[in-house]
Amino acid sequence: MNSHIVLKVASKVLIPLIVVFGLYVQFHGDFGAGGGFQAGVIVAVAVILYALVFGLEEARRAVPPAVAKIGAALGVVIYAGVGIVSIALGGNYLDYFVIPGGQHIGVLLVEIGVLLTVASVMLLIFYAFAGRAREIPDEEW
Amino acid sequence: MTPEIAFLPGWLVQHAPPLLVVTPLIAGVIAAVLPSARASWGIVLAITFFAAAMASFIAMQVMEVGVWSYALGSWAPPLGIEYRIDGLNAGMLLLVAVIGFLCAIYAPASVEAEVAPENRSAFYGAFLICFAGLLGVAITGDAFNVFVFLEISSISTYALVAMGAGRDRRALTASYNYLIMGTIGATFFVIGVGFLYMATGTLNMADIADRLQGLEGDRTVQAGFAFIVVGLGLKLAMYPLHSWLPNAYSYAPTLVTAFLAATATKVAFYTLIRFVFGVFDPGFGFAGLSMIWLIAPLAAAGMVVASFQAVFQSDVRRLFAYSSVAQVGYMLLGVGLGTAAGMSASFLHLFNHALMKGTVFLALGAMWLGFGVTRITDLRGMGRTMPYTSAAFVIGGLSLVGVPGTAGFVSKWALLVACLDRGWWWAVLALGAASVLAFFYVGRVLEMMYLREPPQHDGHAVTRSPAPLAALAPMWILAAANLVFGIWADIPVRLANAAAAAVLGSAP
Amino acid sequence: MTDKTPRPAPENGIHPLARPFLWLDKSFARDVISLCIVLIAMILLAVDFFVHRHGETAIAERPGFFAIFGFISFAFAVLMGWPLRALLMRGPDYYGESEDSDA
Amino acid sequence: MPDLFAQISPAWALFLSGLICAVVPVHTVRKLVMVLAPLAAFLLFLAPSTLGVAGGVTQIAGMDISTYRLDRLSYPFGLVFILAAFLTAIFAWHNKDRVQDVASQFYAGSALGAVFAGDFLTLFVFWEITAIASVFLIFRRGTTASRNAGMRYLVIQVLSGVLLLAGAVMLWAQTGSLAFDEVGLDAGLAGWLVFLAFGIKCAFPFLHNWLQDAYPQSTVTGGVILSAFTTKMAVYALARGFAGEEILIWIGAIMTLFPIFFAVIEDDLRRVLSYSINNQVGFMVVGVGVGTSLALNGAVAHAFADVIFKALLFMSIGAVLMRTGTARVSQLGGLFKSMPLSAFFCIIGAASISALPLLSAFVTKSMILAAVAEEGHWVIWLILIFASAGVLEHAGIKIPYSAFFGHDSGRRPAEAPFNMLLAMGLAAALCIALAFPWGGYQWLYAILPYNTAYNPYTWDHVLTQYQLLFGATAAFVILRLVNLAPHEKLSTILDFDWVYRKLGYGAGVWIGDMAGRLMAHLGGVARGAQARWGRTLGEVFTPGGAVARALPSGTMSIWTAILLGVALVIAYVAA
Repeated sequence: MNSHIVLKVASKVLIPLIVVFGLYVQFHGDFGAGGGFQAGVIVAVAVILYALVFGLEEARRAVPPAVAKIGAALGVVIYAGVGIVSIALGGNYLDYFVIPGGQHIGVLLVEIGVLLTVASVMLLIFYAFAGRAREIPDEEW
Repeated sequence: MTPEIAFLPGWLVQHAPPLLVVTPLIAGVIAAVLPSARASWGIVLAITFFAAAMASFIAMQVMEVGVWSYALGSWAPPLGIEYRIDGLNAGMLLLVAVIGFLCAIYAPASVEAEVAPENRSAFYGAFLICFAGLLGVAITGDAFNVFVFLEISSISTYALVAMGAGRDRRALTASYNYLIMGTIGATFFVIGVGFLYMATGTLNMADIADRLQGLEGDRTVQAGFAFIVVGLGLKLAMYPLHSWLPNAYSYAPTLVTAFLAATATKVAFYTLIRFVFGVFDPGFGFAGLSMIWLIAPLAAAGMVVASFQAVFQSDVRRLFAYSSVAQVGYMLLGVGLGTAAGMSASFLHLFNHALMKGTVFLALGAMWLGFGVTRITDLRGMGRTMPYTSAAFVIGGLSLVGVPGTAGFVSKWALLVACLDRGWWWAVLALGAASVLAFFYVGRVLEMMYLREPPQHDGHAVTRSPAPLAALAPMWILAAANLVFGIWADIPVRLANAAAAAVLGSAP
Repeated sequence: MTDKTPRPAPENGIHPLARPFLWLDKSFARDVISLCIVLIAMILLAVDFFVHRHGETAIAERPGFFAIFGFISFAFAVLMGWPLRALLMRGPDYYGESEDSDA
Repeated sequence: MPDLFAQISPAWALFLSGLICAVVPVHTVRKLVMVLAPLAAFLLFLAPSTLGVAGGVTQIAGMDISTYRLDRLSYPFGLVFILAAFLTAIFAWHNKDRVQDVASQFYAGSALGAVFAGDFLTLFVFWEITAIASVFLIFRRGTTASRNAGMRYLVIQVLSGVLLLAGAVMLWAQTGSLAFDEVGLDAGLAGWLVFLAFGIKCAFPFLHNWLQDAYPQSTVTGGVILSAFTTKMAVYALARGFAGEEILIWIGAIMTLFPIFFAVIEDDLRRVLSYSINNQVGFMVVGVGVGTSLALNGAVAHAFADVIFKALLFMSIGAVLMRTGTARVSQLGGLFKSMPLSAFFCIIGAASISALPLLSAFVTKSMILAAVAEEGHWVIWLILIFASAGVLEHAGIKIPYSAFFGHDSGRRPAEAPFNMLLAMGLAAALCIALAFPWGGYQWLYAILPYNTAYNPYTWDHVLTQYQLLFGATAAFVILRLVNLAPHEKLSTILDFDWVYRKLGYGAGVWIGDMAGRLMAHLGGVARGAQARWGRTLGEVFTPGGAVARALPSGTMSIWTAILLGVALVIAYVAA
């Protein structure tokens, strides 16, 4: 384990930054390049990097697959829920203008849903594939 | 608003189109993460019932009032995404929703026998998502949205098929093969849509149709047409692009087979009709020629060759999978005719085929549940050991052959008349040949079921063991529909004529 | 199947109603009957030459036509049996399908 | 209310009883229903006050359907079918097989329905039901031979239905009407297809073998039921659609002729009777072909009489088969000692079919002969006279003589059960009643399609008939005396079915073999080279076969690309 000390330190610094960058992309999506999909991938990358450096078990403990599953479902529910809410508020489906706070809030909520789902699904796929390979012993690094 | 649905709350009626798609979608993801499979099934049952009810309301409304356009996010079409329901897809929505509900009734029996316990919630989730995707394809008026929903349904279908691995490991390769082929199809389709966007600058199908007028000679449009037809051809198992289908149908869980056979290819077929007749114009030189030289000959070839293959199968679900390929040929033939009568006949056959294949596959599913048999020779004496299931199967089979008094006859007759109108004798011949072959492959199974003694087991004949009610009820509803629509053909014929009127502006 | 079991009849198998007719089995009786038939046929033939009857076709009005034609036809049909037998008759198992019950 | 009943085809009464039989496990109740159903049908049959009503008219998917047309042509056929259903129900009283009960009710019902069908679609439906229902009467004998014969029978019968449908569709395309009326061969291919469909059920020469193949393999009661309906239904259809079609005269004449020679050497009595069906139907076909009102009257009347006396003959031989287990000449003889009543009824039937004066065929067949002579077809007339003598040979003498008299086989089976005797007695009484000179034949003539002034009982007609019959019998006696008559023996007689049962099979094998060798020579295509046709087909299409093998995705992608290319080329060409 000690052999990767540099990697570990560097990634511990990087991972929060990656997540923050993800959030930046997420919120920037409202008025520039970016959006929930890209942000979701970036956030997932943060966790994947963690898994690569600290091991799959660690990552699974940090973000359990069950949580990721629920996240994936939750994202869809948020997205579709916004649509339902807009119906409840008297607009058409996904009519942002009737949501309090207007279009910004509506789009933001939807994008958060996308982020959640994309990040979770990326992770789930990674877990699924990574779980199949044997652990690489230290000597082979 | 028609008086029949006046008792519903106004918001439900007004927002029925998106709710029809979104509720199964939300419920699907929720069902997927629930810890209890029973609870998931409860959701599935409730939601599919809700969807069936909504679809009937929508269909009634459309029949009474006419086209129903719903602008998502209040963005007026053609800018925003539009859900657009007319005579063509009202029937499709009804079909998918009702079949979905019937399959949901049957689901627990199949799932508990065939799907690994840890996968069951996920199975129900995938089922609902697939259901939502199919409804979405049918309901949307936006070409790209069609692609999205097509993929939603397809991807969940791959998962559903793969879950057959609990029973037979070959489900995994079947699913993988299906995935590859389905993805190629989807890619072709989206490329075609891209071409259309390039040529017209819009994704709204009605709008594309308007703007295509006068662009007949445009190479981009022509390429778009070619890609869309071939892409959808893959999805709907047009001969010879069908090879994913037999494996997928034979190794998927029995529930999935019944559901897919009755809905998935039908929805893809609906999309083909929508594009060929609704977006493009059969009057376009290239479209008309493609129908005569590409679709119709392949349809005829599919009818005959796939029927032949069906005759020689030893696995009974595979047999009926090939029969499905042949039946798709019938429908494509109707499209290939390019006339209103042909389209109407083809739509009618789509509807009726869903009924008969639903019956047949549900019955075969019940037989598998009862005895774990899939080979034709294993069905010996089934008429005695599972009398009700076999009787339903007989009705479905006869309908498939096209015996008068069953739904199959009505649509085959309509197709025959449409061919005669056009003077296509070769098509009539192919129809006849395929029907005779159908008589043989169905007859082979019936002979096994009724004229052979039940197999011996430890020196005793296998005892009677009727299927559970949850399997019998949906099977018999479909079987009864086969008979009812064979005699009172009014409702489906009206739907089909409305469909023809919706895309061609004239009923046959 | 149920309807194939032979059942022995009572009283040596002779049905009471058949008793008055058992003489039919005697060869003498048979010869007499045969003779009578031939005789009747010849009388009928003879009658034809003494009455004038109406016929449907020209040939039918010839005296004795029906009796002679009937005789010839029948004889021809039966005698044709010989060559046809040689030509068409095969063993009972020719098609290899058993007529015994296997159910 | 009477108006309502006048709309319901009597066929439904039989179908209903069939459904009841399907669910009722109690034997007596079932039999009661089967006997009562024809009576109910008869009441329905009497309900319409005028002839020619097209009842049960509906529209299905834009087509006019009429299930109950009762006119002067369908009237006698309907009546005799109801009668036949009644007689056979009595005859089958002892039979405990529920499948046969259901099948026979459906079979009789569909034959009745076909006769009353006013349009081709209805006709087709009932046409096919007769095929499918009747085959169970063959299957239920339960032998390998019966199963195979049943399958062959089914294929041919269904083929007939398919041809009928095809012809009907084409007629519809030509005329826009589905009504089942005069068709005629002038209607081109459509007419010929319908003609062929009728011809199969009518057992035209070379299309006839299903009859001799399947009927002798049927069950005891099944044979009786089968003999009554299918062929007569086809005669009705011919009379309706192709009356006066010249070619039918020749077809009919050949039909009367060739079965005689086969029947002479045939060993199986039920097969003899099947040939005799062929022969009698030939007379009717000639009548239809001549097409004058006298000829059609004769054809219809003969069909009426034939249903009854043929059923009677099948019943008596059926009784023999049931009691002895065989119907082969070589194993029978002398049965009159223990089955005198059956023998008596058999003689009545045999004399009827031979047209002995005072028995039914005498008053019916003579009409056809008179009509043929009237139209000047004297060659045909000679053939028919010859055939009449031939009938005497195989049906009139051979059947009663070889089964009940002749060489004593030593068998002493019990007399037939009461219900069989009752059915035979009723049929025999009808044979006599129909030809009764004072009111009997007049009643029969009154229900025929045309009014007729024909009188069969002229003294010269009776005289000539006796001359013919006794002349022929004299030949029988003399040939027996000089021992020139060939004896029957346990055997198989080849007929046209040999072509598909042996030759076709052999040819298939041979061609497959030759093709295989050729292939081996040409390219050394090793596997499958020796395969027969069937196996080759199988190898192409079975799961592991060339066409049906699950193609790898790569191949499929290539197909996709090819199709895309084709589509693009088409678009290019079109522009």
